[in-house]
Amino acid sequence: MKTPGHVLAKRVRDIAQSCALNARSEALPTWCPGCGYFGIHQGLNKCIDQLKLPHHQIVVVSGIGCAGRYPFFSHTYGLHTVHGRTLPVATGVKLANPDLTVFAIGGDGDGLAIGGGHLPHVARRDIDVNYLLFDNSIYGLTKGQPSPSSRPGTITKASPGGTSEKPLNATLLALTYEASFVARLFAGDPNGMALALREGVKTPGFAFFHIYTSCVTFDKAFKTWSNLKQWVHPLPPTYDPTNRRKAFETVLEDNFSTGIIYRRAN
Amino acid sequence: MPTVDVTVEVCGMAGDGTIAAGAMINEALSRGGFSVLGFDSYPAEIRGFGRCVTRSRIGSETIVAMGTDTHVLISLNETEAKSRISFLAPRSVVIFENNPPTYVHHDASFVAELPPDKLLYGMPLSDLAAEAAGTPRGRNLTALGGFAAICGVSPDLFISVVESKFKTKGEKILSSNLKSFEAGYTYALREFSDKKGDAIQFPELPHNDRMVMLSGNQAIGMAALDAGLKLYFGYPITPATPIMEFLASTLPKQGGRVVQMEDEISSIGAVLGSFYAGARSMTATSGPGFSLMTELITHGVMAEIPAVIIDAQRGGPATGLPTKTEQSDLHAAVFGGPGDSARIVIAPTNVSECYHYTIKSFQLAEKYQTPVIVLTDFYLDNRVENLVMPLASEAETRNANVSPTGSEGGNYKRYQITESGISPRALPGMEGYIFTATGLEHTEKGSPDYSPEVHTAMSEKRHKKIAGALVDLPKPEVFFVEDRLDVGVIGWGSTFGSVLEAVRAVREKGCRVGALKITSLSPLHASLIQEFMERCNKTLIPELNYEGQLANLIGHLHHGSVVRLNLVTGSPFPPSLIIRKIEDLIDRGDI
Amino acid sequence: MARERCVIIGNGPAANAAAVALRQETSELDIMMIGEETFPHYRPHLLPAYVAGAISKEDLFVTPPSFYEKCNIRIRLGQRVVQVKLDQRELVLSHKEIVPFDALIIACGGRQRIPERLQIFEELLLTLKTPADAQRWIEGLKSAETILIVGGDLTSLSFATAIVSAGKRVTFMLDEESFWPLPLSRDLADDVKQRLTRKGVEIIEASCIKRLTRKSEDVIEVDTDTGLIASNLVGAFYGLIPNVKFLVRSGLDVERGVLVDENLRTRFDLVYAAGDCAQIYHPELRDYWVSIGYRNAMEQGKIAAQNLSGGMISIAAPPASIFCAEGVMVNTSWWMEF
Amino acid sequence: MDKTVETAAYPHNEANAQPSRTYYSTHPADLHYIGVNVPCQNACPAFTNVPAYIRCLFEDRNARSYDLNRIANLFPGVLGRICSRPCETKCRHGEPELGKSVGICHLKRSAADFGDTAVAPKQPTRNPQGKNVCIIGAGPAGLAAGYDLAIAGFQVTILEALSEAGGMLRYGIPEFRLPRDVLAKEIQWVLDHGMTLRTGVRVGRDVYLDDLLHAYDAVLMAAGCYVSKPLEVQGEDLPGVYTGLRFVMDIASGKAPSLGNNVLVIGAGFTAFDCARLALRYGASNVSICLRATEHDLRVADEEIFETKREGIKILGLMASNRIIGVDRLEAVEFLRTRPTELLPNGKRKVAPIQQSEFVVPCDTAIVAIGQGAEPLPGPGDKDRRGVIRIDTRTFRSSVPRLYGAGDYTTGPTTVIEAIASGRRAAQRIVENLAGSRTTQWAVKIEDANITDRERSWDYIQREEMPTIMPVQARMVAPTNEVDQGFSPEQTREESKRCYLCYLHYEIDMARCIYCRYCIDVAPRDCIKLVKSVVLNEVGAVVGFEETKIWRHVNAVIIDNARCIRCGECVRVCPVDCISVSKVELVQQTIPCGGTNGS
Repeated sequence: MKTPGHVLAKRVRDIAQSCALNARSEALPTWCPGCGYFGIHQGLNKCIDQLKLPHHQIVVVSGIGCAGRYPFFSHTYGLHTVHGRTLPVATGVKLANPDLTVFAIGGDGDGLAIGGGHLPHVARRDIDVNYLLFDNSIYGLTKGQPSPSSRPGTITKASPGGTSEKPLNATLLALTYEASFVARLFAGDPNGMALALREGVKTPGFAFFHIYTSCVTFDKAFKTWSNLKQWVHPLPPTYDPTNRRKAFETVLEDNFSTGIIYRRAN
Repeated sequence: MPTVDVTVEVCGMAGDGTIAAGAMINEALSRGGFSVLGFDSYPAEIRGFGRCVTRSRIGSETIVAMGTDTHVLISLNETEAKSRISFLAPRSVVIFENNPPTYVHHDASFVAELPPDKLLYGMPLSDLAAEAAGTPRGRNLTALGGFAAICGVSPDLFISVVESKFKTKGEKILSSNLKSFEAGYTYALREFSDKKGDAIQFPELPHNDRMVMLSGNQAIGMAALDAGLKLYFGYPITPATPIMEFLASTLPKQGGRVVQMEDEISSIGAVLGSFYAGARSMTATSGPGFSLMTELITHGVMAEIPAVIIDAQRGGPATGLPTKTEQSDLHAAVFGGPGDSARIVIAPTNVSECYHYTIKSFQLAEKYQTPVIVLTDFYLDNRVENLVMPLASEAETRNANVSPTGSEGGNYKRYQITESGISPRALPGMEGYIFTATGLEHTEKGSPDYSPEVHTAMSEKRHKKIAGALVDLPKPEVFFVEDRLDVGVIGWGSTFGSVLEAVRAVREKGCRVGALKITSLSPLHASLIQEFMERCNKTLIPELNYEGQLANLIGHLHHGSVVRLNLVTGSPFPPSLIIRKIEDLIDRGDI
Repeated sequence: MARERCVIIGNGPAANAAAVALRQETSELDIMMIGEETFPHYRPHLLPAYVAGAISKEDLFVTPPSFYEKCNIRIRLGQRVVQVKLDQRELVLSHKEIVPFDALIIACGGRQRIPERLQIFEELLLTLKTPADAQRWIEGLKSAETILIVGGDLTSLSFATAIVSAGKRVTFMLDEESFWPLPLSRDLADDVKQRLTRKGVEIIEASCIKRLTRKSEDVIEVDTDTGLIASNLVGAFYGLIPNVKFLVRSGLDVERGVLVDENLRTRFDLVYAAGDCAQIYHPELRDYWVSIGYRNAMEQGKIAAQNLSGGMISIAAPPASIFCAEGVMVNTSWWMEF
Repeated sequence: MDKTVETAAYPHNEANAQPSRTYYSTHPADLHYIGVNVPCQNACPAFTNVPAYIRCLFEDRNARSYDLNRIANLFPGVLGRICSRPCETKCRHGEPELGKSVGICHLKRSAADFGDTAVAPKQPTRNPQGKNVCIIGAGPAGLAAGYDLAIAGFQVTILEALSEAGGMLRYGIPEFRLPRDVLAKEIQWVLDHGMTLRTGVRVGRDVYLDDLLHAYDAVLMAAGCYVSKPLEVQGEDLPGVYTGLRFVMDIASGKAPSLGNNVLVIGAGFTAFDCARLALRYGASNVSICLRATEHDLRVADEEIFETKREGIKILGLMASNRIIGVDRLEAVEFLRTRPTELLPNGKRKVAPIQQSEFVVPCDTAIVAIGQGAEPLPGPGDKDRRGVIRIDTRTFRSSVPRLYGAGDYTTGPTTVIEAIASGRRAAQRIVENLAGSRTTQWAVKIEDANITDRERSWDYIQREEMPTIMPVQARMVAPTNEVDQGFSPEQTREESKRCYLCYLHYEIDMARCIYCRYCIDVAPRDCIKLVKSVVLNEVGAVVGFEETKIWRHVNAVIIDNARCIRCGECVRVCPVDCISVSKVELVQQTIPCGGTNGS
């Protein structure tokens, strides 16, 4: 019920007391206001909170790009690496200390372009790393160039005539590479994201989270908030994520269904 | 007791058992109490066509280098052996197949080309082996039998080597090999009794079972094991692959894991990741792979994450000469990568140092929280030396992490600026020390900061830290200390053995020469090097590269006296060239 | 310990005199001047001569920018103070910057006054207070032949004579608001009339202006109770009023100007007002007066600075130059200067 | 074949599509919310729902706009001209960085000008109670009280001493500010609710209070303040010295005074300004208003000060009258200079006369308009030193049972809107006491609202100026000419756009918020905050926020409705649609017969 006054106050107080979001660092994120990454941040924080993971047992490994800044805003151990190398580094961290919960974080440029070669191998090795691919189809930190997931015809300063390349479908890739857990999520839905993240973290082996998000600064045409909100929709409740064949069908037919696409049946 | 210094070569085609034969010679003579240094060369195409040559230098006194001349050539393939003729010393022994399956035109005949002074020992190797063991595949052992008989090596040495080598492969194979060896030994003893005494004879020395033959790569692998390595990440590349292979078979036994990664970038990435998380890990590569690693190495520098990287140098640039030796990655190791990225680079000069410096590199990496690069080269990696089984002391393997003490509360500064530049490093899982390691310039607490003040202070911190590591790094070692030298020769890496041998030889002629061994290439003990150079009228720096990369590094320390001697033949530095150069310098009288 | 900061609001004669005097007193003080105009310190009384072309623009300016550097005085021009928070001892500038101060001298001067009844015609009227105003006059005079001057302060007198000598036809309308803040007495009117006529200015009398209308691109018609007057330009010279609106809710006593005592102190510690914006209560007069004019302002600026530095100097009140206007005594040095 | 794009909207969008709901709350925290966040409505003594009526004007629902006004203040046409506008000083648009307050009062007049004023009187909310109430005084307080009592089912009789109803509205406010037809119409509407008005009946002369107390179940004193305060200086009774009230009432009754050229008005209130402007209209040529403090301390609206000056009246400050000089007739006034001293918490400036600073201002007429007091009455009850019955301003009761008081009579001179509010509140107390239960209560009505259609550019519209008769000389042609001409429909629409509609409440749903700060980025001012905790007062209302710049301490992103200018930018950019808008209004709820008697 929306009421001002005491009801509002009570709600704020409840949130303050729940300390729900302690997995944040002290520094205010430097992402542009409105950035979808905030939603992912919120989702991951909720997941950490709900799973009651001790913060010092978490390592967030990130690459370069706006997503690379993630560890600075997270009250966890962080390792901000070089461009594209998130997964190998995360592999090292996880193998070195299997007690740690490792999140690898990178954007679509980091994970599909320069670092695209690592994805199949980490999936193949089935390292128990949780990889969050922030897919906004644009290079944000370098001020707006097309990325491997940009749709054809993307016009940027680096592609004034529009791109001609086909976009990569990260979910499909992960599915093809036989990741143990594949989810497709939406940055605007932190609660749904937290749910899927929880499941992914609990699943042993490589978990891949393909997260649609928006760059409010450099993408005014494609993955805008309003478009994403229109496009994105949850998988039907009857969907069986353990059926890999069905998962392929779903992903091939529908680019925007969200939820747990595939999980290896135990 | 007569001294002996003999170089034995086995030459054959891939598949002839050449390498195995060479290894057995090394092992046998090592057990026989000799100092052995072996070095093989083989083609990049592992099972394809191509020449294999093993060289073993065997001496009654310590061998520090591979010589130029060959005294005994055991040919398992005459077409290939032709190329070795020019290396043969006067009156050297040539053992060869004298009943090959096909006829050879004289244009192509090995024997036809042998100079007349050579002592020829033709043997029907294939026939002997087939007769003794039912298969000609043991003909390399038959040849070894011949070698033992001709050069007066006790067959028991070879028999014990064969036994230890083949005992795991079953009685049948062992006896087949022993029979092949014995057939050759008996044949030679019988057939060449009339020439007895012509050939070089090995004296009988006290046997030494404590000695083992180790290659540089094996030493590195063993060092890593002894250092408590937990994870190895690598990508196949000549000449570093043997390290991975060695560890793949040994590391799991002590609870570790070898992961063959998808490339060198991921290898170093994973190494940084596991060091970040507190586990000792390592990768080994060669020039092409090393160049891929440079970005992440500098990330280790910036983020102050330890790492141990073996760069086994080979001929370059690019793919270059994958199976040839060269010392041309020095600049890349010391300087390679973006920015002012000071790091520690050490280069062992022999197999023993390979072991000890690799172990040391883990401590250095941990203590100074920076990548440590161990520079070896094809020659050092693959050469075998006999040495007492190295054993690391407890002090050498001790964990050198500088951990934060006490509870800093929420105020832990991962990159705290300290007197030494070393900041206490927390590991994930430690409560109360959460931080983010980053390759961005950062404040003491690790937040990104590009301000001039911070970058200046942090650059200074990192460089000060590396400079401070000098105290823990092996000092340059002076050989033949004298107040004044006509020529001082400075060597590094695998070349230093050649330097030492050359200096030793020239000194025997009464010249005032000395040698300096540099093993710490970054940071440099500049004052010690300078002091040495000042005592020399001329400083000679022989290196296996074109540019004179060490000379570039230290040349400025003493103007005007540095003479470079560069060689890019892909082979180890022959001491003879150095001797000639020293003598030239002295003869020219401009000293 | 941080150096004490003195902020001077204004960049006119009082402000500049105060800054210089302060600097002479001590080098241990950070002095910052904040002026709303973008012009460096100039002589407003020379503006008529400048408009008439008698002097060059450079002659208007008193001090070069290097002067402030030399004196270690920080000068900020084109920046407006919108609020003074005396409790926090902070100023708020229009761009929302907060400037702390330990001591404050308010010397923000006056601005051209337009009577309330003429304010809706403001865009048809030219004034002459700043070099920017002067520039508008110079532009206008290029094509104008006839100029009507309404109101009438001392600037207008020198201005009228200056442009007459530049060959323009000048009509001077004396109305009831003329010579504000002085009441237009018969004697004063006659005196002015005589002086102006002698110099070639035509005088008309009317009690008030009803309306101004732009008839064409260059003709403005003035509807007065005694008839219509058409002219190319209309200049409004109704004197200056202290520029103190921004201080009204600050806690300072503000009436016409900032109320200060004879030492130029306000009721707040280390806060002074000087120059055209100060309304001084003088115990000898037992009354308030505001002071208008370049020399007075300089004098007051200096005194404020000296008192701020520990002095106890009272402002002298030369009775001869004090007039009563709308219940306030006015001390005009410019009247003497004319 | 491409099914992907046409799929259903993401579920959280449905949050805004929920059916509209309405809640009423009487929780003190919610009432506090109104106080802080709808400053105009809260500032209005009668709690006029300002945003709502301005919004109606924008939507061209003028009749509703008028009605919304009349519900609260009964006299929109009157107040739209002469209200003291406490709302405008609180209007958020008038905060320093935001420009000028909305012309709330002018818009009220527009509601009266364009709305349908001929609304039928309301029916009583209860059956006749069989009880009667007598109200003494047909001024704003008396009429307002009568209205509420009549609605509540009482028999109401109003006694008026003067010849017509309206009190100060008719006799104290000059016609050039308030045309008599407007006044008459609105008074008539109130009277049409079934009251008996008896004019020319003065209590204490024609009837006696004791008798009234016998005849009626309750008596309400709403006789206003008609006794002028004296200056208490020498010479005050000389011919040529008027009291402000006398002067104004004389003119209102058609007696034109002779003034001479030079008139001094002594006083600082509305009456002083009315007197000065009337003096100018009745022949004076040189009129000055003399203030003890300064122009800046005046409580009179800036617009009125400006109009006054524009008409040529001088405003002189820092002078206190010391003596009135003249032999048979006033010749001059002697003043002392004053010095401002402390600033009182209520914003008034205290001044102290400076001894021996006398100066003399010659004049032909002096009008002393420094205030009025209530008239002493013979009769029972506790009285003050002047003989005026004491009334508790909270309970509206006197020491005499069934004798109540309201309006200026109880408080001293205030404003029309305060008198109306006072009358209505007193009526509620009477109803409560006579009927045993309240008929109405104030409640906060909260309902879902659609996003505002306000455009950000509207925030930059300049305040519309009230068109007046120009040139100034034309105003003087007939002294009764209304100076303010009223807004045109276009001006009304433009000005109505300026209202921020503070009755809209913007709230971020923290459960869905992703803390992306987009809203903060587009916010026009620091109205959205990163908050660690909220500060609550004893009733649980939000009274402050503990802001933080430390990310892990940011528990919520909160819209500070007290800073919010309702521009809607945050709602438009919110990526996850977690900002909702609800409409929050203070409304008077009718309690059905036998309803709750709670708070």
